[in-house]
Parts: sequence; structure tokens; C-alpha cells
Amino acid sequence: GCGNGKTSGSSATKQTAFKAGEVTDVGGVDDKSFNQSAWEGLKSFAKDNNLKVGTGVKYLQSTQASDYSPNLNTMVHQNFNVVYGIGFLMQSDVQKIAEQNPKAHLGIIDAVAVDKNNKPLKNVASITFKEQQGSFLVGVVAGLTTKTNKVGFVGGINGALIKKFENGFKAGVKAVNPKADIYVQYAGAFDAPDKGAAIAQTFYTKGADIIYSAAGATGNGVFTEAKNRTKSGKKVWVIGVDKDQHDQGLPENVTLTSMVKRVDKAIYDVTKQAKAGKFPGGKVLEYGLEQNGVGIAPTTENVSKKALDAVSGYKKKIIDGSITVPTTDKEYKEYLANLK
Amino acid sequence: MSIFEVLTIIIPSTLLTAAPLIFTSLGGVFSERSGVVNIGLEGLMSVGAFTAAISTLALEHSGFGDASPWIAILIAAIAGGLFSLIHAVVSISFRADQTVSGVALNFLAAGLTIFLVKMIYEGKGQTPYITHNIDKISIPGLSKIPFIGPIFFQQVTYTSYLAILVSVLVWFIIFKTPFGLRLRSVGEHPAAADTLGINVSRMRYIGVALSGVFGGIGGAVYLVTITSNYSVSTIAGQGFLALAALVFGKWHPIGAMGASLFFGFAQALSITSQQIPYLDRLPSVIMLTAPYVLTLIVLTGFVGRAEAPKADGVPYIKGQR
Amino acid sequence: MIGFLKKINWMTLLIPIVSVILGLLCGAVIMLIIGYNPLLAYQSIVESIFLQPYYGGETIRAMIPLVLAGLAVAFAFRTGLFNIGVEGQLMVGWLASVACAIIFGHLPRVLLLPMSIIAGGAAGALWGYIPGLLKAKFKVHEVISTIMMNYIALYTTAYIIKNFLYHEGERTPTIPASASLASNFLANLTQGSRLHWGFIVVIIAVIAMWYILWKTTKGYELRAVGFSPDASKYAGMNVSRNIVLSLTISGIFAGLGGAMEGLGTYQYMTINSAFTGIGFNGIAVALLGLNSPIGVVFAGALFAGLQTGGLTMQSVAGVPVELIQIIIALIIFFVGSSYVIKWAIERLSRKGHKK
Amino acid sequence: MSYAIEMRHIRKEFPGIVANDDITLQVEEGEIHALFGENGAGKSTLMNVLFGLYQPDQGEIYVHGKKAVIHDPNDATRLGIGMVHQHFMLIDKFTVAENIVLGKEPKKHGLLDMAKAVKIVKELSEKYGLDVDPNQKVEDITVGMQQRVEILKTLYRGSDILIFDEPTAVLTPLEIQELIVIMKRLVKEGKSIILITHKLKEIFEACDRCTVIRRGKNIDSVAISDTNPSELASMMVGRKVNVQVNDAPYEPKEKVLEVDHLTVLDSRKVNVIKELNLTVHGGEILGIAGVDGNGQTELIEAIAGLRKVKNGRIKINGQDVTNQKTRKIIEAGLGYIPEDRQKHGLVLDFSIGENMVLQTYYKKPYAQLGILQNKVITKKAKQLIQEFDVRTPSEKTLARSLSGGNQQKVIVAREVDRSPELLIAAQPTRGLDIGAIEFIHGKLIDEKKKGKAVLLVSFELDEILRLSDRIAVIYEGNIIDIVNPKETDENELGLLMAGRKKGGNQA
Ligand SMILES: Nc1ncnc2c1ncn2[C@@H]1O[C@H](COP(=O)(O)OP(=O)(O)OP(=O)(O)O)[C@@H](O)[C@H]1O
Ligand SMILES: Nc1ncnc2c1ncn2[C@@H]1O[C@H](COP(=O)(O)OP(=O)(O)OP(=O)(O)O)[C@@H](O)[C@H]1O
Ligand SMILES: [Mg+2]
Ligand SMILES: [Mg+2]
Repeated sequence: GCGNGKTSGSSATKQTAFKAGEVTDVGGVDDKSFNQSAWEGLKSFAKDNNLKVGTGVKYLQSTQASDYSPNLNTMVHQNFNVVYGIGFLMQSDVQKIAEQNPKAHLGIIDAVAVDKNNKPLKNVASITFKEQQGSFLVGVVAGLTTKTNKVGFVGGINGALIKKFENGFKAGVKAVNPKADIYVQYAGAFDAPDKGAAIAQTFYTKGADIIYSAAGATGNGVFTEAKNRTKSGKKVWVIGVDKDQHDQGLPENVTLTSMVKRVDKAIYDVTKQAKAGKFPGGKVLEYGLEQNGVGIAPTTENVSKKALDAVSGYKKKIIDGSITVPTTDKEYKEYLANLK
Repeated sequence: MSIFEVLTIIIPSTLLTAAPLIFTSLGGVFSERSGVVNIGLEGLMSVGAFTAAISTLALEHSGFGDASPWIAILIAAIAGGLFSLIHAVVSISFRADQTVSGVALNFLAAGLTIFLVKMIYEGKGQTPYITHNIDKISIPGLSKIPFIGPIFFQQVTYTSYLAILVSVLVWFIIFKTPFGLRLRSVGEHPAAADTLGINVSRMRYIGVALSGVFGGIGGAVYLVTITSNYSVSTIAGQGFLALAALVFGKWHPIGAMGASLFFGFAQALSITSQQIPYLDRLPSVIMLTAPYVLTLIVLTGFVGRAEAPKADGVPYIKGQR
Repeated sequence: MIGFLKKINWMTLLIPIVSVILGLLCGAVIMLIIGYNPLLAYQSIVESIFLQPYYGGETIRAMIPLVLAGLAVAFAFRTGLFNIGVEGQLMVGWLASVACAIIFGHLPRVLLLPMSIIAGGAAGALWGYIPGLLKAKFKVHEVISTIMMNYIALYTTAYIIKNFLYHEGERTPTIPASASLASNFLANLTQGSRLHWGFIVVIIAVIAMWYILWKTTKGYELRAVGFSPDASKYAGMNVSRNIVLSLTISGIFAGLGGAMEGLGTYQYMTINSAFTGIGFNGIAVALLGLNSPIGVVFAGALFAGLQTGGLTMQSVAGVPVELIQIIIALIIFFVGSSYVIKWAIERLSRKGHKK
Repeated sequence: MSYAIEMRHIRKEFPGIVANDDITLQVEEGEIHALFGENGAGKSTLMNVLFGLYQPDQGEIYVHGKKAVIHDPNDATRLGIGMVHQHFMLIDKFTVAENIVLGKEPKKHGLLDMAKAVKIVKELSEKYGLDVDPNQKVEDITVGMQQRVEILKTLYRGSDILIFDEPTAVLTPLEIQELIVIMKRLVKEGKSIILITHKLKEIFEACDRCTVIRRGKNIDSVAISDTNPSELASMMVGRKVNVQVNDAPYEPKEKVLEVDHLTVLDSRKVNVIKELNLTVHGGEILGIAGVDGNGQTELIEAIAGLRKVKNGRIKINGQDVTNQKTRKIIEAGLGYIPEDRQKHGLVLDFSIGENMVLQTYYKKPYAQLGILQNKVITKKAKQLIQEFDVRTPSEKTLARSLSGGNQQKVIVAREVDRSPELLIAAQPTRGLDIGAIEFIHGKLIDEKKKGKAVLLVSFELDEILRLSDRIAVIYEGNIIDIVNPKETDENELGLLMAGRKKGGNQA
């Protein structure tokens, strides 16, 4: 196996081969969401750089929140050249380990690591995404595809992060279809497919024909419900999140499109810079449409030509700044006011 | 939304959520009626769900198509039954405290299932998704009945009706057959049963094994109708809820079914209410906690005192006074 | 204390030890079957916990809430009640301690820290008091009511954080340093682990439980009511009040466990969408510790050690962490089957004598 | 001639004790054979061996002259042996019929045929004159009826050899008489019976022969016609038994307990005590005689504050304690030896020492400022164990592991030692052997001599007659008469208990 981690301190000696690692949250590396995406980034980096999976790139899974810190610490002490904490839940653990080991290089997804004075920590790369931008685009697709003029949004836990998805989506729908009704509900959990299914059932029964789910495994319930409906002859759609969820919609083919969040790409980029000795410590990297960090899924077979055209139009406007996609409820209100 | 529309959402959703709870709590009825407390229902559901996931995947892979989830439920029943034998051996033959054994059973199931998933799927922490679920359907004919049809017979799964039918069957077995009489006698007064030549240990083994079978079915139904894949968070508290339903239902099969339906209803309401005018103004926390608060309120007033079988939880040691 | 040592029944000590050994052996067998190296795995656990101060510190840190949760379960058990609600009591305790620390952040440390700890205990007490009251007044089975209270705690704490104490990252703000149990001294001692002063609270709690139950008249009453409510009633004790009291005290232990997480380990509370698991682990810890305060400490140590060491086992020997859970389950089974183990030990020792 | 049952040289050891040591028992066909011996002599053990619940370490069993190996109750049943256990083996929540047919249920298409079961039970009960209601739940019927259910269970299984293990300990005098009639009828039907009892009177009324065992050993077998009660008693104890009599002069002092127009409801909200008046003075033993179920239990519970009083007053030492908390009443001077010693009298999982202070643990000197004074408690316990001759290895022993007689001694010791003004003793000697009974009787008389008031409730007329200074007869929740024991006899009491007042009027 790899080193026994007996070395203390954080003297990141460069004699050993380059190593990059990630600490997953309780979902593990196959959560069909960002843990998995991150791991795919590391794996493809390994492939391109002849590193061995399991030693050169490696992950440690946490089984509870209190494991984050020891897992991060273990990797740092095993002299990994860069260690990622996946998810904003690990923010404070990453900050603490970074402060204790100033020479170690860490990365954090979906959060900005700061010190006590709210200054970015010099040895942490903070990777965030403009989910609102990608969500806006799938909102455009939804707004143009709905036949009932009713669409739904299912969120995991109601918080700043998922609000970006919600408001971006709503803004996109309204941009192309101002009259559309948008139902919004949060399940209160990222791992409650039963609740996801129940919410989807409510939305579909109320007449929605497209639901965008930004709810992790809770979204699986949305898929189940959509498939059931479709099988019994009422065609409805789901919009996936994080990855291209086209396959999960099969065989009933209920995935309209997905909002992809390229955690893999970001991780790959940062790891590459780290290997080249240009670790972007202290920087806040924002991955938006411009960086291809978010966007709509490559599978577009269910999306109409018209919608695709609209998407590329809006994409340009967002990138050139002529449209600012709202992230919070307040911004969304202002955005709506401006639309009129 | 009109009341009618609300009902067409809430009732089917109630039935869907309740089915796994019904099966599992019926399992609890068997075990506890025979005098063995079963805190391990949660673990038995995990085993059932896990087994259902891997066997549905294997079956659909070998071309069993829509029959896959149904066969998987049967396999899960067997797996649950076998797994529950650990509880039986430890708590009946080895005279362990039944609570201790049940708690250990939950731990073992949680660890073992994920461990096995990792072994089977090369390190992954969860199974792939099954493609052949047991679907929500409209029951031909019945769903056409005006008013009643759309509420009770549309967007439902056969498993929900099966669960209700099985509760009646279990009631029949427990209260109308010699087997049931003996099972209950062992849970009430094992020494008395013993003097009448009833093999106490054997009856209790059967009770526990049946709880495994039903718990396994409960977990499997949850998987093939609701979640579609197995991970750590698939079974997260449903077993404890089934346990609560069992006590709430006063250790009676029909009571357990009623309590399960009540839990299902409360949960469906908590979700749907956010789309119902006026109810949507309530802070979400009120609706989210409603099922649990309501249960507490109901237990304080209306259903009266729940009394467990007299020898529930008491190991039987032959010849001991 | 010497009197205490004299009272030890060697068999009661031997059984958990044998159980642990058997559990580990079974774990080794599983590893061998699957193709892992059990020696390497166990070596990594032992080495990390005993030779690397960081993991040693983390083990003790993990013990703190576990032991308190275990005491909560054990205390209720001793008085004839099964508290499955430790999980919820711990959550509300966690939130209350953090909220207190934040709201009264301007107060000096000598006031703020004890206040925050007490707030945690008090919230836990309230969460135990309710099922206690329901049982005493309405005969609601505590197993159901505590399960229900768990869910209520889960959603209520999340709601309160979300609406009144929100900080980005789905959590509360960080508590002021004046309310923190964290310590640079302890951290430096253990190469940066999160070990904090909470262990002192644990020591006090362990002694308190022992003292309350066996040295005070209240404890006498609680145990009497636990063993025989009928006889206690005939002897003039107030059974209802003792049930309420028992679950309330149990809740205090649990709430303190939450406070330790809030003031020590994390310095904040996240919005939980699922249970922390500490409360449920507490049930196992109590059972493993045979519901005695000292036993709970040892069981908590074992549990915490396996969990923390399990992380290194994962990283060094590649063994999935779930194996630790399996081993723990097996150990509990063995402890539960003490009757058979006792029988086996007696047989073996008799054979030994004959030779 | 072959015996119905012959047990030869039976030996049965339990860890640390030889319960049966070379016991031989011969029961002739068609006789009622008494098995007589102290508590713990090994009677139940021997019968459990016969019934297949225990396996003997040595010895042989012959049934109707044929050698039998009895592995379990099924074997015993097959051989025609039925047993009515010392502690009833009935399932409270089942009906009478369900209890009887359990394990050998009549079936129809594989389902329970309860209608048939009820019919069978009715037929059986008519045939043997054992009156029961097949459809009632066992928890709702009297102890006497429960006993009949137990007998029917054996008859239903076709037993012709019946074992009765202390059947009369829980019965009222009337029920005992009935049982004796039933037994005699059964013998006439060709059954053989083994009867275990501690009451010599019953042996002489019902039995043909008697086997006496002591400390696990055979002492002798005698024909009843060839012996007399005092001979049997000394055979059993191994020494001469002194019968305690209440010979202290009757000098009543001030009123200690005053019950005035008391009305109490039972759990079904029916008046079980109606306008009851009763006074007990210091320096007297007042016996309450009555058939079980006439309100004795409720009366005591009401006095002790364990049951709500609907109407009326209760005073102890002049202090009004109506509907007060039990603790207050205890502090006002109540001592209480409850009927159900294991459920109400002791915390079985507490040590003897802890049980000795069950009501006083919070008081000086047993506690100071809420802290238990364990040394004081231990010292007290040791003293009481000595004084009351409790047979136990130490005061740390759990009450659970004591024998019934010794458990009762612990309770008596505790209550008497507190020296309460009013001591209520409910069935204080139920199921105890003669030695223990005399001991406890002596203690009750001592209390009276000290000037305390003793309220004795017992179904044993003998006990009541021997100990009481006055006897109050309770009938349907009321005291229908108070009689002087010197001027009455069992016959008169029996009539009163059945509700007939002197002069033959129906009350
Ligand atoms: N299950 C057992 N385990 C250990 N010892 C036992 C057991 N049953 C009985 N004994 C022992 O055997 C002895 C005889 O007990 P047994 O119950 O036969 O007495 P008994 O004559 O029926 O007394 P009683 O008149 O009170 O019913 C007791 O003193 C007890 O020590
Ligand atoms: N199951 C048991 N295991 C160990 N010892 C026992 C057991 N049962 C009884 N004993 C012991 O046997 C002795 C006598 O018991 P037993 O119950 O026969 O007494 P007893 O006076 O006949 O009681 P009772 O009046 O209730 O019949 C006691 O000292 C008790 O400690
Ligand atoms: Mg006895
Ligand atoms: Mg006996």
C-alpha cells in the first residue's frame, strides 16, 4: 500500500511521486452526484498522467460528518500534494486543517475557505460554480417545452446553494414563457427518494409536465414517479442535475435534459496546475458557462431545435454579461421586475 | 386544488408509503406475539431492500423482465427470514437480551449490506438502479368508478393492496388457527404452553423467522416501489417507524396496518400540504413534524393503553421460576 | 474506590473481553475470505490510535459524545426505561448550547461556557421530559414516543437554524471563542486533533451517574421504580414522578453529549438532514458496557477507537469501513450471548483443572 | 397389585442442592395420596420429575406397573398424567376454553373450531361438576374457577393420574370444600390423585395415605387412618411444633383505624365497598373473614391510599388520611404486609438489605441530606435477618433468590420493625409451611401486645379464629357482622361469609 503516514508535520517533500486525493462525504464516490464527478476528474487526471488509481489518486470515504477532519488530516499527513474536500459541508474542516498545515495544498468544492479575518486562505483553492447559469438554460428548455405551462422545481435542502439552482431555473423559464406557473418545493433532504416521489406526484397531478430536480438522491424519487406516469400513458419530463442523467430516464426516456456541473473538470484543472507547481492557492475559482463549468447535458435528443437555439442565444447573453442570472430570492424579484 | 384533487394525491401516496411499513410491522406482530421483542426490524428491512436490489438487477439482466421485482420480493423474504435467524439463535437459544440482540442486528445489517455492495459492485457504495420497478398503475375497471376510482384505484401499486390483504390474512392466522393460538400462548405464558407440550423455542423461532420474512418483504417493497437502488440511506428509520406502528397498533395485525396507514397519510399530507392553499402558509416545520406530533397526540388520548404480550421480551428458560 | 474494585465480578469483566476478541477474530476471518490482510488492518488501527497522537486525540474526542449518549441510554435502562430518543435529545442539546453561546456571546467566559453547557443539558432534559410525562400521565410507550421525538428534533433544529441562526454553509455561525471547549494546548499535544476539554464533562457525568444511582435516595427510588413499579407504589413512592425524572436525567446526559459536539468538536451546528447516529451508537455502547458507568466508558473507548482506527484501516489496508460496523455488531451479539460464553468458559476452565 | 404411580429412588440435584435424595413414592390406584413436607422439601421437584419437566439424575418411574421414561410433558400426558401446578399455568388473556384446548385444539378444515371447543368444555364440566364459563377470559374469573380450569385441562387430555400441587393455598374455605368434593368424585371415576398441601386438616379430610418428605428425603408413608395431625406435623418438621395462640388479654386501647361510611369503586366502576364502617383499636387483632372478592383487597388498598375513595372518611390515629398519598399514610402510622408478596411487597431485584428500607430509605438514619447511609442500612439488615431468622447467605443476596417463606419473613421484618401504629396483614401466611406460619403468627401477637392495632385479612378461618380478638365478616363490600371468636365457630362464620345473618335471614 501507500505510506504509513508516520511522517509528522507537513513538510511536503517532493521526492515522492505526485499524489492527489479527495475526501468524500457520506455519499461516497458513486453518489451519482458531485462526489462521483470529482472522482471522475481525478481518475481521468490519473489516466493522462500515468498515476495509479488507489495510490497516485485516491479517495477516503466518510461515514459520518465527524470523519471529514480525520480523513483530510490523514491525506495531508500522507503527503498528498493536493487534497480536496468535496462539498460545502467540509468547509470548516478544510479551513482548520489548512491553517494547521500551512504547507499543505487543499481544495474545497462549493465553498470559499477563509481564515479568521474572512481572507481567503493562502493554501486552499476554493472551487465554486455558477449553478444559476446552467439552471437558467434548462429553465429555458423547460419554458419552451412545457405544454401545460406548468413546471416544477424540487430542491433538496433549502439553502443558499440550492437557491441558486431554483432562482436560475425560474429566471430561465420566465425569460421564454412569462405566463408559466412554477411550483417549488424542498424535500428537506438529499436522500429521501420517497419524498421526492411524493412531491413529483403532487406537481404532476397539479398539471406540471416538467420537473427540475436539484435534490441529490431525493431526485431518484422524481425519476421513479415520472417513469410511472409515462408508462401509464401520461408523458412527463424530468430535468436532471449535476451529471447527464439521460440514462437514468431510460427506458421510458423521461430525461428531458440535465444541468451538468463539471466538478470533474474543475478538479482536473486544479490538479493539473498543482502538478505543474502552480497551485491556485488563495484563489476563488468560479466555474460558470464561460469556463464550461456548468451547462446543459451533451445528450440533447429530447430537446427541440427551437429550444436548443434559444439556449445557445441565452448562453451568449449570459457570457457577455447582458443577462445577469439571479441567485437569491431578492435578485429574482428584481429580475422579474426588469422583465416586465 | 380542489379537495377531490388533493385526495387523488394524498390517498395513493398514503397507500404507497404505508405498504412497506405494513409488511414490516406485521413481521413485528409475529415476533412479538411469540414473545420476542424485535428492535431489529430496521435491519431486516435493510437486508430485504438490499436483496431486492441485487436480485432484481440480476433477474432483469437474465431477461425476467417485469417479473423481476416480484421474484426479487420473494428472494428478499427468504433472505430476511434467514437473517432473522441470527436474532432467533442469539435471543432464544443463547438467551441474550432481546433488545441487545435486536440492536446488534441493525448494526450488522447496515454494515453487512453496504460491505457486500462494495464487494459485488467493485467498491461502489450503492447499487445501480433497477429498471423494472413495480409501477403505479390504474386498476382496470375499479379506477373508472366515479369519485372513488381516482382516489383509491389510480396511481397505486398492487403491493399496497397486497399489504392490506395480508394484514387480514395475518389477523386470521393469529386469531383463528391453532398455530396462532399456540404462537400467542408462547408470548403470553411460555411455561404454561410448555406444560401443554408446546415447544416454546420452536414457536419463537417461527415467530422471529416470520418477522424476518415480512421485514424482508417490507424492505423489498420499499425498494422496488420507491427507491430503486440500495445505498446507506435507503432504509433510514422506516424499521423504527414500523416498530412504532406495531406498538401504536397494539400488537394487533389490523391495528398495525391502521397505524402504518396513518403514518403514510401523515407523511403524504406533510408533503402535499405545501401545495394546498392556506396549508402552504404554515411553516414547513409544522407539516414536517406533523406525523410525529399527531402520533403522540393520538397515543395520549384516543387509543388508550397499549399492552404488550405478557412474556414479550422475556427469555424462556425451562424449569426456571 | 478500593471497595469498588473488590466488588468486581471477574466473570462480568471477562465476558466483554472475550466478546471483543471473538468479534475481532470474526472480522479477521471475513477479511481473509475477501482477501484483505487482517494483520495489516488491525495493526494499522492499533498503531494509529496508540502511536499517533493525532488519532489518539481523535479517539478520545469521539468518545466524548459517545460516552454521554451511552450514559443516557444506560441511565434509563437502569430505571427500567428504553430511551431510543438519545439521538433527538442530543440534537436539541447541541443546538441549544450553540444558540446560547451565540446569543450571549458578549458575556465573559466564566459565565458563558457553563451557561452554554447547561443550556445543552437543559434542552436534552426537556426532550426527555416530554416522553417521560407522556408515559407517566398517558401510558404512552416510551419506545414510540422517543422515536417520534427524534424526528421532531431533527426537523425542528433544522428549521430553527435555517430561520434564526443561519450562516452560509448550511449551519449556524461559529460560536465565540469564549464559549469554546476547544483548546490549542490539547490540539498541539495531539498534533492538531480536535480533542477538547469536554472530556472533563464526561468524567463528571460518569461519576454523577454512579453517585446518583447508588448513593442517593433519589437513585434508590429510580432503581426501585425501574425494577418494580408496583412494589414501589406500595412502598409509597411516586412512580409517575420517577419515570419523568429518569427520562429527564437521561435527556440531560444526551443533551450534554450534543453540547460537547457544539462547543467542542465543531463550534457550530450544521443543518442535519439525517440523524447523527451518535444516539443510536449510544444504545450499543450502553449495552456493551452492561449499563454500568465504568462499562460505558470502556465500551465508548472501544467504539471510538474502532471508528477512528477504521479510517486508517481504510486508508492503509483498503478495507471498507463498514467492516468496523460488522465487527461492532458481532461484539454486541457476543456480549448479549454471555450465557453461552459463561458456560463455555466454565467448561474450558473445568477441563483445564482436570488435566 | 401394581401402583398407579411408583417412583423409585428418585434423585434430583440442582446446583448446590439435592432437592430429591432417594425418594420413593407409591400411589395406589384410586386413592388420594398426600405429599407432605416443609417449604423447599422437594415436593414440587418430585412432581415436576413425574410430569417430565425435570429429568431425574437417578431412579425409575413406573406407571400402572410399567416402566416409563418421561422426557417432557407430552410423554406424561400420553401416560395419562396431568398436573395442576402450584403457580397456575393459565393464560390470562385467553378464554377458559382456549386455555383448556391449547396444544390439542379441535380443528375444522385446519382452522380452530372454537364452537366445538366450547361444547367439549361444557360437556366435561358437567360430567365432573366443575362449573366454569368457557367463554370468559381467565383474567376475569375467580381463583377458584381458575383452579377448575386447571383441572379441566388435565381431564380434557384424558389424564387418570392427577397431581395437585398446593391447590388449596389460594382457595377460600368454601372453595376448598368444593375441591375436596370434586377430588372425591374424580377418584370415584377411577382416577388417582396426588395432593400436595401444607394443611393437615385437608389431609385428614380428603386423603387415604400420606408420604412425608423432609429436606429432600423420604421420612415415611402412612395411612391416614393410622395417624393424627400432631404426629404428622412433627414428622414433617422433625421436632415438636408449638401452636401460637393469641393468649394475651384483650385490652383495647384508643381507636387507631376509623373507617367511616366508606365507598370505593373497582376498576369497572362498580361499588365494591359500600358505606363500610370499621374501627380497629390499639392492642387488638381484628380479623376480617370473608370469601374472596367481597371487597377485602379494595378496602385495604383504599386505606393504604392505593385506590381512590369515592365517599367516606378514613382516619389513622385521628388523622384524616382519606385519599392521601400512600407515603403520607405510611408516615401517619401504616404498616402493610401485602397479599402478593412478590409483586407488591418486594423489589425482587434489590438485595435484602435494600428491601429492608423500602419505605424508610429517605429518612434518618438511613439517609442524610439525600445521601444513602449504606453502612447503617447494612447493619439494620443484618440485625433483622438475625432477629427474624431469614435464611440467606447474606444481606446482599437478591430478594428474588429467596424462597417464598423467607421472602415473607423479609417483609414481616421490615413492617414490624418500623413499629407502625396500624399493621395490615393480608394473607400473611399463604403457602407457608407450619414452622414459618407459627413464626409469623407469633410476630403478629407480639405487635398486639405492644399495643399496636393489627388488621388481619385471611381466607384461613383457622388463622382468623386463632389470632383475632374480634372478627369482622365482610360480605359484598360491607361488614355484615362482628363476632367474638370465643363465641363462634367455623360453621357460623361460614354462614355469615355466605351472607346469612344469625337467625337464618338472608342479609
Ligand atoms: N429450578 C431450580 N433450580 C435450582 N434449585 C431448585 C429449583 N427448583 C427447586 N430447587 C431446589 O429444590 C428444593 C426443593 O424445591 P421444591 O420446589 O420441590 O420444594 P417444595 O417441597 O415444593 O416446597 P413448597 O412446599 O414451598 O412448594 C428447593 O429447596 C430448592 O432449593
Ligand atoms: N430457580 C432457582 N435457582 C436457584 N435457586 C433457587 C431457584 N428456585 C429456588 N431456589 C432456592 O431454593 C430455596 C427454596 O425455594 P422454594 O421456592 O422451593 O422455597 P419455598 O419456601 O418452597 O417457597 P414457596 O413458599 O414460594 O413455595 C431458596 O433458598 C431459593 O434460593
Ligand atoms: Mg415452593
Ligand atoms: Mg412446591
